[in-house]
Amino acid sequence: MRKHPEPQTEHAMAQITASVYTSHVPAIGAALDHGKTQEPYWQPVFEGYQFAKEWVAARCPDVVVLVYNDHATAFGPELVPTFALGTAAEFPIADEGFGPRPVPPVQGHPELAAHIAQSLIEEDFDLTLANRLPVDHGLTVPLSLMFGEQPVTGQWPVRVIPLAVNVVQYPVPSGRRCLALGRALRRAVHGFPAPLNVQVWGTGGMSHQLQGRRAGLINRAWDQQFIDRLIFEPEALAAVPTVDYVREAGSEGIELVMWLVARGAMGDLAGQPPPRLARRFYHVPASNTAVGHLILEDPEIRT
Amino acid sequence: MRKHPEPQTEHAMAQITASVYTSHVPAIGAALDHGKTQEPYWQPVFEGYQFAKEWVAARCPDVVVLVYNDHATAFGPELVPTFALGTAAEFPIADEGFGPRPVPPVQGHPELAAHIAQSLIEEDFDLTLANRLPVDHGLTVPLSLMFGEQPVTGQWPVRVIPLAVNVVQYPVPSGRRCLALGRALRRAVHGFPAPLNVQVWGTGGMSHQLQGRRAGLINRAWDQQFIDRLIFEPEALAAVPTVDYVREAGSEGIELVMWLVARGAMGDLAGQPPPRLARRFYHVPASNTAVGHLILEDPEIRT
Amino acid sequence: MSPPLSKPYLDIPGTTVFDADMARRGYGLNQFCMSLMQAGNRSRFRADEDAYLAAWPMTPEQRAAVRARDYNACIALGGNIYFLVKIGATDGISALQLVSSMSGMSEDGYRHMMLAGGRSPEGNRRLGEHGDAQAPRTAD
Amino acid sequence: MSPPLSKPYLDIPGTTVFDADMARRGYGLNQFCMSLMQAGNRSRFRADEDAYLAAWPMTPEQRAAVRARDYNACIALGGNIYFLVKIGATDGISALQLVSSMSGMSEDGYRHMMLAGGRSPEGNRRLGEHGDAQAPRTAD
Ligand SMILES: [Fe+3]
Ligand SMILES: [Fe+3]
Repeated sequence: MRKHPEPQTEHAMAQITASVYTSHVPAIGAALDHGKTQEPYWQPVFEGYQFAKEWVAARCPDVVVLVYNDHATAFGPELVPTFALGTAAEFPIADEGFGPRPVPPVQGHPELAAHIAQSLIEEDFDLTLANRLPVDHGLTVPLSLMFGEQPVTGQWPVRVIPLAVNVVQYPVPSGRRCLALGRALRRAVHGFPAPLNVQVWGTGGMSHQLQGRRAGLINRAWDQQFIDRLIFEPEALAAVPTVDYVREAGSEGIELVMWLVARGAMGDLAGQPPPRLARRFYHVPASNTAVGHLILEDPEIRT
Repeated sequence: MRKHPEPQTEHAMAQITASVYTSHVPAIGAALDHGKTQEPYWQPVFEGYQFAKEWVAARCPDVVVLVYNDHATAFGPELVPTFALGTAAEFPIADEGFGPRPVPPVQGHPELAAHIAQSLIEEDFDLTLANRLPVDHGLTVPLSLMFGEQPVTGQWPVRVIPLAVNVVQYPVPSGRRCLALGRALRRAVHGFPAPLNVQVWGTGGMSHQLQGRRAGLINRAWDQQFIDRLIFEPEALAAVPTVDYVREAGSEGIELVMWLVARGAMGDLAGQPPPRLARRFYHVPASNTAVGHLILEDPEIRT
Repeated sequence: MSPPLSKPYLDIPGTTVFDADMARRGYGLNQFCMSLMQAGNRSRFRADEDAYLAAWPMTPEQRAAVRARDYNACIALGGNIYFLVKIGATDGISALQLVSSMSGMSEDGYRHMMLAGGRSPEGNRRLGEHGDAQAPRTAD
Repeated sequence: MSPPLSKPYLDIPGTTVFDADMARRGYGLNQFCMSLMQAGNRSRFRADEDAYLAAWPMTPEQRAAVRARDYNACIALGGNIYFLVKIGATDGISALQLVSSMSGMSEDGYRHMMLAGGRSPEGNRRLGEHGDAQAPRTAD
């Protein structure tokens, strides 16, 4: 190791190379953990993620900033942070009522997380910093979908910085705010002086409602239009008011605002060319929920 | 009670009428609680607040939005919210290591707090909502200074909405962000459809440093200039970088950024005439700290 | 008491939005639910539900709704589904079983509806429309 | 390990800013301090400091610094004053006594300095100046 590093060049900086979008249905985790992936009910879901598994294996990032919501796991009725950034070195797997999922704990990236925290707070995002954060299915199911089953004593192939968005207790942040957070996240990551390959994953959704007489609502047309607009006109999509998500995509469909954080981190919103659509997948149902999945690559992705 | 209320008129809305600024030195609370207010060391401090006690008795608000910082009391190393708004009906008095201060618990205003939360989150402030919040000297010492000693079984004459600002773990929010929060807070309060008289209190500071070889630092000239600029050029003052507070006013002098939240809520920053200076007081020392205190009245104050 | 805040979501049928008012109402109920994230608490709850529930600051109505596993009642009393599913996990039922119990349908009927693409939003966007999630508005 | 973040506060003499790096270093130490907000824990700590400290995820250096009430050492090891004053409260000393112990002065000398208007910022703004809070820089 050199004692005096050379002046930082652009190539030594961290870079966001792609964004991944996916539902994080808990039943998908249960199906994985109980060996049901080949059952006729589940087979189409896991088949739909086969591309993603190969894709991510071929270009595994160093770090994933994983945008998700906590489901009354780490954050209870006492304290509700709008945006909480996980700054710890490790995140334990939470027990959501049926024992912790049999997957490895999640390794963080405290240095990059601290840098992101500083950059975002300086850019007027009023983060809550979570130095201790047990993670639930919202974070672990996307990891399982993308990287497959992992022995509980093993290790995920990436480091993960959790970014928890409140979509449980209203008011929740607007789509506009989520998109702005993604843009600022890109600036933050690109200011980190180490050559890290970073992906941003937006999770939750798609349409679903887990309560009341309207339980089981699925809005395929709305979901498809959401994906179209997410790809091609994210700024217009970000103007959709919260109540429209609830009305059209179900009370838990509001989770979709989190996809806008990941979308905001793509280069086209910082004056770069539009991202490349590498994968698009949609399936109904998984348990109570419509499953959606998307991969966008920034054009300057390193190969 | 009428079943159908009349259309809301401007006069039925809540209104911010004044802002109060004060240090919240824990030793002041101890001096009060141990009957030392007439000792020569403490007499000048309490004398300095005599005006405020009469002033607030004459125009006691319905609600105080009390901007303060938690001193590792409610928020520990696990979770650090940048801005936490207290939405509970009651806030217990914390035990900071020597038993709770013998003062009444603090009554909140959940309806106004929920309204403020909704308004601020819609305006892109990423609040943490604290539905449970034990309050420490940062909140109770200003109440004691303004309202005097209260029997522990009694009740404070106002309802209080705590607004806790992180000035403990860096990065802390900028002066610019704190001033913007105050402006948005004014819009939020003025949008609440009930004729409440609301004051905003900014607490903490003035110059002090509680650590290291530089412990005991007091910067009278900087403090005085801070007060001058707070009154007459708050927007320029809000541009002062965080590191300047630490360098000039001591590591704990950074608490002064919280005064900018209260200042931002005054009418002149929303196009109204400048506030009236009702009181200005400065004294060194109280324990390790310079004590500063200020009252600004909005011109349209109701009498 | 102050006038209500603007709540543009009140006209959505069969749907309760967990806002500040509901969170205040359900505080103790939701705290109880989160306690079930510890295996020891789950055992204690299973062993004597009444005794366990008595230890939490809940209303009699909330305790009765939990005892009856009446999740629509739990939600009307301030519960939120992300909290309430901890009860279902403790009972060892699936999220689909739990959610279907609120839908006014049999579990099998609900499962079949989901396999066929889920409940349609048509007629279920606003109170007074004619969807399957709400009673039709009687003619004036 | 990644390069350090921009830390414009590192040139302030006799001052440690409690940033993310320090918070990580002091995590267990600061957790221990907060535990002293309960009277029962204060009693247990007073009864057997070593046993009490052993229960927290702290380094030997952190435990030794607490035992010695060496607050400058505590801060260098990631402690923050708002946490550390809980130790002083448990000991029944005042904030002035605790803070003066870090200042390189006697308690009386410190108290006298405060009564006279406090420590001057002159020469104490930047490392290498000639204030009383730092050793003068030796001539090159
Ligand atoms: Fe979810
Ligand atoms: Fe303070």
